[in-house]
Amino acid sequence: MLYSVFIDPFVQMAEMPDFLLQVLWEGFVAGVLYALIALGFVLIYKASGVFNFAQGIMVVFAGLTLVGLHEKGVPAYLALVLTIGVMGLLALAVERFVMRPLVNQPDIILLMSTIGLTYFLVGFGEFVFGGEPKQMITQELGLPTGSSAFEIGDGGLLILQHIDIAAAVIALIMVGVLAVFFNKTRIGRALRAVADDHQAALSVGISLNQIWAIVWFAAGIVALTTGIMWGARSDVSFALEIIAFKALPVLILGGFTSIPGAIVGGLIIGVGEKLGEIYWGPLVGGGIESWLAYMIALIFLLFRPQGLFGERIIERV
Amino acid sequence: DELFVPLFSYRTGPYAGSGIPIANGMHDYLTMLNERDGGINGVKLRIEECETGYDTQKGVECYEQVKGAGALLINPYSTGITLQVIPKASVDKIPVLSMAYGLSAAAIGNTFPWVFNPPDTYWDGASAIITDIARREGGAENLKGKKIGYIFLDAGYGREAIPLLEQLSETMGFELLQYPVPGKEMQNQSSQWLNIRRDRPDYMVMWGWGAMNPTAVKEATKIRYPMDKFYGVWWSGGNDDAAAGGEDAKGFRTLNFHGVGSDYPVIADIKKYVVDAGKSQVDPAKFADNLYNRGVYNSMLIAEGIRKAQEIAGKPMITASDMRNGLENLDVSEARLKEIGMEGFALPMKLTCEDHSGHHKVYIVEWDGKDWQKSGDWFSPDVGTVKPLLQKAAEDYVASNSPWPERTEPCLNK
Amino acid sequence: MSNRIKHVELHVDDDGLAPGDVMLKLDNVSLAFGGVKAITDISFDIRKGEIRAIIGPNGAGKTSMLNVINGFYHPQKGVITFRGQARSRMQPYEAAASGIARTFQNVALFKGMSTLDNIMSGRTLKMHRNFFWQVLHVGPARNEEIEHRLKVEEIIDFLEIQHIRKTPVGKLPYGLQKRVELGRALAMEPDLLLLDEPMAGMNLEEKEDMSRFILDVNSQMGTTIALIEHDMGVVMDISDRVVVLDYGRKIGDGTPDEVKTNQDVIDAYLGVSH
Amino acid sequence: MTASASTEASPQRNILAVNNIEVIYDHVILVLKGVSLTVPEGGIVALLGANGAGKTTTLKAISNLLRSERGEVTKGSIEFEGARIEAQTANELVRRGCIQVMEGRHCFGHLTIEENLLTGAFTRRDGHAAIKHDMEMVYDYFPRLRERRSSQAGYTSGGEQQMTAIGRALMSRPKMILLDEPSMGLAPQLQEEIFEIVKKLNRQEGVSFLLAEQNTNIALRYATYGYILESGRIVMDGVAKDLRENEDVKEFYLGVGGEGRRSFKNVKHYKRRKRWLA
Amino acid sequence: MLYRESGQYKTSYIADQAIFPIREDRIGMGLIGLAAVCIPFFASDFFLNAIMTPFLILALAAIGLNILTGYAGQLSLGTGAFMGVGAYSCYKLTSIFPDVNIIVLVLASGLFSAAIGVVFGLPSLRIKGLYLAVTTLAAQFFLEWCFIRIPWLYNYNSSGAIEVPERRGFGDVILTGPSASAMTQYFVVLGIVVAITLAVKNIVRGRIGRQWMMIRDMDIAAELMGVRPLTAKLSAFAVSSYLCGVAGAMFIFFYLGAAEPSAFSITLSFQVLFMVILGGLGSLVGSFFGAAFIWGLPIVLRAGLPALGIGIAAETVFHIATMIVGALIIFFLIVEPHGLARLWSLGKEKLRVWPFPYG
Ligand SMILES: Nc1ncnc2c1ncn2[C@@H]1O[C@H](COP(=O)(O)OP(=O)(O)OP(=O)(O)O)[C@@H](O)[C@H]1O
Ligand SMILES: Nc1ncnc2c1ncn2[C@@H]1O[C@H](COP(=O)(O)OP(=O)(O)OP(=O)(O)O)[C@@H](O)[C@H]1O
Ligand SMILES: [Mg+2]
Ligand SMILES: [Mg+2]
Repeated sequence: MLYSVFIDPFVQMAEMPDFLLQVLWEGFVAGVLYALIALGFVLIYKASGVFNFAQGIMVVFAGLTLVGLHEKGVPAYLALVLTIGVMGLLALAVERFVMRPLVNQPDIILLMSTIGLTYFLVGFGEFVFGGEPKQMITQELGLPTGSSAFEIGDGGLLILQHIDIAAAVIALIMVGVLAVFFNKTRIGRALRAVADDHQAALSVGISLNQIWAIVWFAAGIVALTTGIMWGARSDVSFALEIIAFKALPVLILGGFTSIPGAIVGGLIIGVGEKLGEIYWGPLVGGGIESWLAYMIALIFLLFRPQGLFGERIIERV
Repeated sequence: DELFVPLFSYRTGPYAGSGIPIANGMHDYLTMLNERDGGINGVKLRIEECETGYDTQKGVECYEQVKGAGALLINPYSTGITLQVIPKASVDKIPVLSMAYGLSAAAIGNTFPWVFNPPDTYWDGASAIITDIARREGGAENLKGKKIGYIFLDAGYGREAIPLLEQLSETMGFELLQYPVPGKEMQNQSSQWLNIRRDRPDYMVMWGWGAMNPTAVKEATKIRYPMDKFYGVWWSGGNDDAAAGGEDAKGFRTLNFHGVGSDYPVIADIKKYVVDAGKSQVDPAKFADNLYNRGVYNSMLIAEGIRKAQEIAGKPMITASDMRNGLENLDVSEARLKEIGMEGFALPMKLTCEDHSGHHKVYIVEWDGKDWQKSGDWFSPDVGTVKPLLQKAAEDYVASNSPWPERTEPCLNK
Repeated sequence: MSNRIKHVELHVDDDGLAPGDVMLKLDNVSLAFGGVKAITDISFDIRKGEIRAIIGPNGAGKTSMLNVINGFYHPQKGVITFRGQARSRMQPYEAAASGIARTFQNVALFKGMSTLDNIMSGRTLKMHRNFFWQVLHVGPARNEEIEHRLKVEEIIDFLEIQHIRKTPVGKLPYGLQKRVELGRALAMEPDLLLLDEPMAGMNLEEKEDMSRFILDVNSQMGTTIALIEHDMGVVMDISDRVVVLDYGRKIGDGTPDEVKTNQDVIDAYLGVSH
Repeated sequence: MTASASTEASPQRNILAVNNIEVIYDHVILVLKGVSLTVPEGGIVALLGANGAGKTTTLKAISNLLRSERGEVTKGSIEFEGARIEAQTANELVRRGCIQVMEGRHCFGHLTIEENLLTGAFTRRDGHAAIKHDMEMVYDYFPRLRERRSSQAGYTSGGEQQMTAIGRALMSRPKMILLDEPSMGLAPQLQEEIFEIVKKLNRQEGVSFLLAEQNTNIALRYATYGYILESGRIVMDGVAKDLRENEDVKEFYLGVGGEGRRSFKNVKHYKRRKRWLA
Repeated sequence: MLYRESGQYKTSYIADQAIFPIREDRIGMGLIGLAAVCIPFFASDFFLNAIMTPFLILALAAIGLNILTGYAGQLSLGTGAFMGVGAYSCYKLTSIFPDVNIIVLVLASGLFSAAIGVVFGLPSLRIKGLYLAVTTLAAQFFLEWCFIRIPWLYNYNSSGAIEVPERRGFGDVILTGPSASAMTQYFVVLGIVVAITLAVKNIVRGRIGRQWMMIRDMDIAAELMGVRPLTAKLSAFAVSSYLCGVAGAMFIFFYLGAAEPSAFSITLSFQVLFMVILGGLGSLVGSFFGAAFIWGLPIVLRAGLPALGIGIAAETVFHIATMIVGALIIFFLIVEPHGLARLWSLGKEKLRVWPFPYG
């Protein structure tokens, strides 16, 4: 028993190093994609203290819009531009009709409003584009397809999908740009202020309307990127929305307010759950991936209740 | 007056990808009958879809809704919903037609007088796939020591085939490896396929649905699994499912029990009376693809059931319990197929009081990179193995659901 | 609403201390947060029955001192003796159980509850009926509720806040919130009551009212009071002894008059002598 | 309305004019029942009144923060520099030069003191150097803040937070400041200092002030004009000097009856009634 | 003045603490009670089966979650799984004790989910707010996994689903199983829900409820006033999970009749959460409003929309219903963030000052 838990998995790892590498790579890629979803959450949370439940559906919505437009005959790049436009409009609408009237309300109310938004977008998206899964227009967008295989040791094989490499690169660039933007600029500080206290932020002249429009737009762009990358792996369909839950442990691990946290959290979860599922999962019948991420996050939390990079929860009287 | 035929369908949610073509096919065939023949024997059909989203809870709701409205039969289109409504329908006396899905044991007509699962049960499907594998290996004895992987949607549907596969693995001596895919992880199967890569099964069998199928096909091509050793049950045979893998998915094969393509008079009629008349929701590019045709086949069973019921009842307006008689006495002959424009589209089929499924012949279609192609001939599942197991499963069902009502419905085709 | 309770009942102590005995004693207590030394090496005591004021400039460590006393902060160094017993790391609820109640500088009322419920919440420690009686809400549980409700009504009458009994406290103006908070602390019938700037944000009249309440509590219920306040008029008038902090250190301790003339205190805090 | 009558006569230009506003919370709770007041350009006006009189509500109505509390101005008008502002957003008002220091500090808990101050300069466009200069100025006013500049505001003491809130408002270089209980929680010498700062900004830079303050004594010493608010109505207004002389104000707000300062020790045990309500 | 408190003096604290201190409220409740009893005699089976019964059951689950989230301030996304624990326990209990009255078993099954709730509530001592949500999500997904992976739970059925057996009680009335009548099931559910709601009302207005609210509103202050976070939080988890468990058991036994693990998925958790928030955090009536809205509205829309525009496709109805529900959620939050319950009491407030616009 102890052997199969503590030793055997490592023996297996050592026996097939190429496979271990492949597992790590798959975990890495999954982690990057989780991180992308989490990033969208972080942006909005940072800027308003709102946990944006709709981020997952925004991913689907953005992807569907892109593919849907293309299906209607719009050239790929033009469709991309138009989709960005649509996400901009969505940001404006959300700011105007959801966030603005709910200024200064408790977090949970804002959370609820984004759930309402989710319903609306699901209905609207399916109404316009139908419910069929659509294939991502990977090639048309000039994204790499295909894969490369590397020989490792004798007979070992590591297969890397080009699209996965592209996803990792794009995600890292995105995280970098956003991290700089939000930490080093005036807007960045204003965002954190807004998240702390809406009313005080208003009172010092921070324009919530403008800020929220900006971050929702940024989150929309992140959603679009995520949609393209996930879509390339499977299909663009509403089933993707469910994967967005995986962003939760990622977020919590990284800390709700940290952009680098999203990527670190994503990688820990991505790699952790792959290793767990492949090497330990069989001990209990497999399928543990569905909860392992949450357990990993939970264990981290017991030691750091605010996540790895999150802001300390202030307790003072 | 009209005959109320509710169709449970799902054009929304994670399973819409498979649900939409099916719903279109079912809907369009029945509409065609209305348009072309003015219904069946002069009675128009009232076709109403109830959107379930493949969600059992909504399915129950749909059931309650149509039950009150005088439904002729229930057509749940989800194994989960079928399992839910079987006990209810048996009490409410509404026949359930679960065509090639649902509870395999429901084939035992004496236990489940109100449930029908023609032309084949899942166990027939599983046995057919193993039969084909055995054929390719040059005989059942060569399966000994082989590894067969089973990747399935971890829900009532995917698990339905496991008892049979386990049984076969025991008798035939192959090793069965199971790879469950949780419903909410359908689009994220990299772990399962990593495991498959490590275990290197000789054959893969898939029981997938909705977004699970295209993702699996893609993942299989990614790990460079030999696609011609990758089998799907009939429900993994959507055109979009295989197309996700594109050229790389060439060789992927699934079971089938009806024609592919549009070269049949019945399909031409649907096009003429329904699609071209703007009465269908189908995307013209996807007209007559594999799952669409399956919907058509499903509706043919409904229509033929109604006809039979009318014949037995001796009047065109029938009730749900007449409908049960119709289905139980269903006998679609070669000649009848020809009459309804389905010659070559389907094989003749027949149900009896004892056997509500029929264990009919199936064949294999293979993906050529663009479309499904028939590969090989129609062949029979291993009925000798399947039947006794079904009998036992039905007994188990009765035992665990006691008091289960005795069959009181008379058997007319005796 | 009922006006049956005319008389505020006296709380009788049973800790065996006579008025004037040392009730709480701090010896060389130090507390630091990272680099910030909130309290450095402070010793002082609070005697039973007195009103003890703690004053000092902003950030001197006054609030931290109260936090140490009721167990919310744990000092790195020093000994705290309460009723003759040295206390090791004590959890806040244990402090509460041993008879220490307090109010807060930033009003810390239970925002979602009415005034009545807020004050009832002060009775938590005194209520014991178990879960099953509570579910039924008959007999003992109901009697208990009513018995404590009577007590709370006394306090409400005493603080003259009858009219806001059922108002959610979040909607009250600041001054009334402070008063409700005092009521909540009183409901605990504490032996030692810690008040953190109870009169901030009040106008003169309200401060007079508040002073009256504090004096009454002290004299009628015999409650020992430690009080932080920036209004020197109030402090000098109502307190028995004053301790002065600056930068976490004690710079003065004595009667109001002594403190008033202490040059260190004048330099660091008062600015001009009052 | 005595309030408007007396000010209309004055020849000075008003930077702020509140005309007969009514405020309702939650659609049902009427809090301000026709409040009018004016602040002349370069004036310091004090708004006095008991708990719950509606001072905070008045200030929030002016700075447009009511909406976020589910309150609304249902009647009357508010003008800043001659333009109607009721329909504007709070940040627009700050941009125009009117900023509020909110009651109860409202610091950004997770930001450091310095970052808090910088958010005050959010609307400014006059460059880094100018902002830096002003920050030094704030630190000179409140040396304590300089010591704690890199602490998270949420962990600082009440007084430190109050200083931060005031400093933050100063950072926006406003034309007018609405101060809600500025002296709350500050040590006595600092209270005096705050008002010195008010006076200095007023003299040197012509900043106008409207302050709601409980410490009537100080407030009336520094203010030029005062209004007294009771249960949502202005009950008295006048030049600060006159108010200080008023018998009622003396008794109820300044605590100096006929016989000099009363001791808190000997306060009477009965509720007195304010004469002007009679 | 159609509705007023004035003129109704309370002469004792007992009267003051009554659940409905105002006469108009008592009359209103009486009418609702009467309606609840009479409905089955007029309504169709569909209305009872698909709307009323699940509405009541989900309202109970919402009350359960409301205790945790609305009263004790601990956000939970694991309601679905806790309901599942109740359902599976009840299923096991019925097969172990086939002769015990099913209602007893339903009530007992809540104890199991209470125990599990306490275990998953332990981290709440250290983890707060949205962060706590992840612990409950862990519970949700872990338990869901158990429902699939532990065949003992569903008696090794090959389908992995549980089927409700037929059980009789109260003489020979069929209570569960496919042959039970809609009316019987409705009345059983109504009885259980009303009884439990009253018990919960008693808890929340007493000491225990106040402790929960203290922890919710300001945990530090609560602790400084003598509330032990451990007991307060865990008791909230226990009571909350108990109610969810009972609701889960009823959901299967009196409504669905059979269930696969996916019946207790995260979707259900969210659905219940919507009910709580939309109805009003910390309000028991609110839970009923919320449940009626979230459960009833889509069904009514789906049934009603086709009647308006003839010939809308089923899925279009579905899409439009989804959109409307989403938009209405946002709309109601904007009108009144504190939920329908608050809207209700504001409405009463308006009536009180009527005919004046405000008082
Ligand atoms: N939890 C903490 N973490 C970090 N620093 C703290 C903490 N608590 C207090 N401090 C610091 O300790 C010092 C003393 O704070 P304290 O609140 O005790 O002051 P105070 O005397 O009450 O001041 P005031 O009169 O302004 O309320 C302050 O500089 C404060 O910033
Ligand atoms: N958000 C709110 N909802 C409902 N009523 C409110 C709200 N805020 C304040 N009130 C009510 O408005 C009245 C005026 O309150 P306000 O805060 O303006 O008084 P104030 O004069 O500033 O008092 P203080 O000196 O105590 O700060 C009070 O009776 C209060 O109960
Ligand atoms: Mg302090
Ligand atoms: Mg105020």
